Amino acid sequence: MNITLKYFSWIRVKLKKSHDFIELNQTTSFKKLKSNLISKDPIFQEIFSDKSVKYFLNLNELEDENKILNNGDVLAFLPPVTGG
Amino acid sequence: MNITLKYFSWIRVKLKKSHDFIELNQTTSFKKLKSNLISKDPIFQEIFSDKSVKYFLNLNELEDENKILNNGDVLAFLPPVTGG
Amino acid sequence: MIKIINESFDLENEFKRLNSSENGAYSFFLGTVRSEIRSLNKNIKGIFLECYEELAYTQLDKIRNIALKKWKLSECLIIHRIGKLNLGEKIVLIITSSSHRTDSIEACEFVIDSLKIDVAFWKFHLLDNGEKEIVPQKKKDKEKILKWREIIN
Amino acid sequence: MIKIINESFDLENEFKRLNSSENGAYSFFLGTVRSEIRSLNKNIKGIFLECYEELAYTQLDKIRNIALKKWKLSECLIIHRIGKLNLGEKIVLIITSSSHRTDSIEACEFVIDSLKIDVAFWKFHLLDNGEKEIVPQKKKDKEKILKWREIIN
Repeated sequence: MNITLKYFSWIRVKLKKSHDFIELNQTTSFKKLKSNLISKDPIFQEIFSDKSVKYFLNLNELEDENKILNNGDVLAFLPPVTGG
Repeated sequence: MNITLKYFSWIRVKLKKSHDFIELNQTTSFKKLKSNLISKDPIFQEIFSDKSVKYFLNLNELEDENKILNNGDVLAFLPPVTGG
Repeated sequence: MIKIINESFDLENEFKRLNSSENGAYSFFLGTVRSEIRSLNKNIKGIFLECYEELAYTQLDKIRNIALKKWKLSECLIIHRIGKLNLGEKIVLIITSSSHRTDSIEACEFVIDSLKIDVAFWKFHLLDNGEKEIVPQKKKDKEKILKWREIIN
Repeated sequence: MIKIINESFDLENEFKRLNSSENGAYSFFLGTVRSEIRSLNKNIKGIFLECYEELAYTQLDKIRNIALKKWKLSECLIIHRIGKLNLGEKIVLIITSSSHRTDSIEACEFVIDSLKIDVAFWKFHLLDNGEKEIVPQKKKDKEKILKWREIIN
């Protein structure tokens, strides 16, 4: 299954890209995805340990670590917003 | 001495004029002027008994009945304002 | 800047006068002619605004100076129209500008609330039958100003 | 109406869209690019605004609907620009309209306060040396929104 990751603000700058398309062989929780990403790139350690970052799954805030991700899901990484 | 009276809102409508120039033979307090005006036109009775009307002498609110009027003074009659 | 004028004005032009990169925030209050008393089975076709101009300028100046002193404003513009105005037309505009938004927002509300109670303007409804009807002062407006008197003093 | 756009906008034109003789009161909040960090011995030549548009539209829509439900508004317009903006340029405009002024004034402040904390925009300072510097979220803005959460719930 395929999942789109979207990166914003300092996360986008740090990763030097605005998005990723990732393929997973089996259904995965958000928690598992996090370990998965950290193992591939240690920058994710820094991202996930920043408590001010929010995660939005298909435009809804994701608050449950155990949430199961589905094919086609869009997961966005949001640092604190500064519009207006 | 000469004094200008300026009338606004319902007072202007009631008196059918926006101002009066009056001549006084001697120095007069605001209080005396009031009796004087009432004796000439009973409409002034109604005006002076309306506690919501404010009086401005040369652009400053007049709060002391015994204030002495001087030659050239401008006394304005102001019903509650409704701008904005 | 304070203006008491007969003709209408353009919001973009008035903003441009105040626009400076020192400011990050602009608050506007715009009052217009509302067809309010339609609901009372009266049709109004507009309003007439009477003004004691000489006094109104000094009163607006006083309100503006209080605002400039109390809040961190870089400017405070007040425009009030007089004479005959049609439904929907602009009556009054306040623009306050500041570095940070809380100052301009609070000050703008203070200015319009004060203007409603302390400045020599009188409104008349112009009815369809040609009559002029005096608009009474609102109790709410008198009450609202008390809140500010505590804050300002 | 909600618009996230690249180009600038004209205040008079935006007002005309909302203008109706049902309303007597319009409140505007306009945020512009401020040369703030000059004082920190840095020169900025502008800002860059990043946005997650799909999300920002749904977030703005939610804020707008809360405002329309909580206050007696006839309209609530929100315009936010994205991309590169120069010093002094308009960033954001809120216009709320109502019969009576208290509704539009309160609602306008609620919308800008909420937007600052709950909508997917990110600001960067564009420095003279070509660098982009991330603008941090203000503690004050986070605190201010708590006040509204009590009022809304």
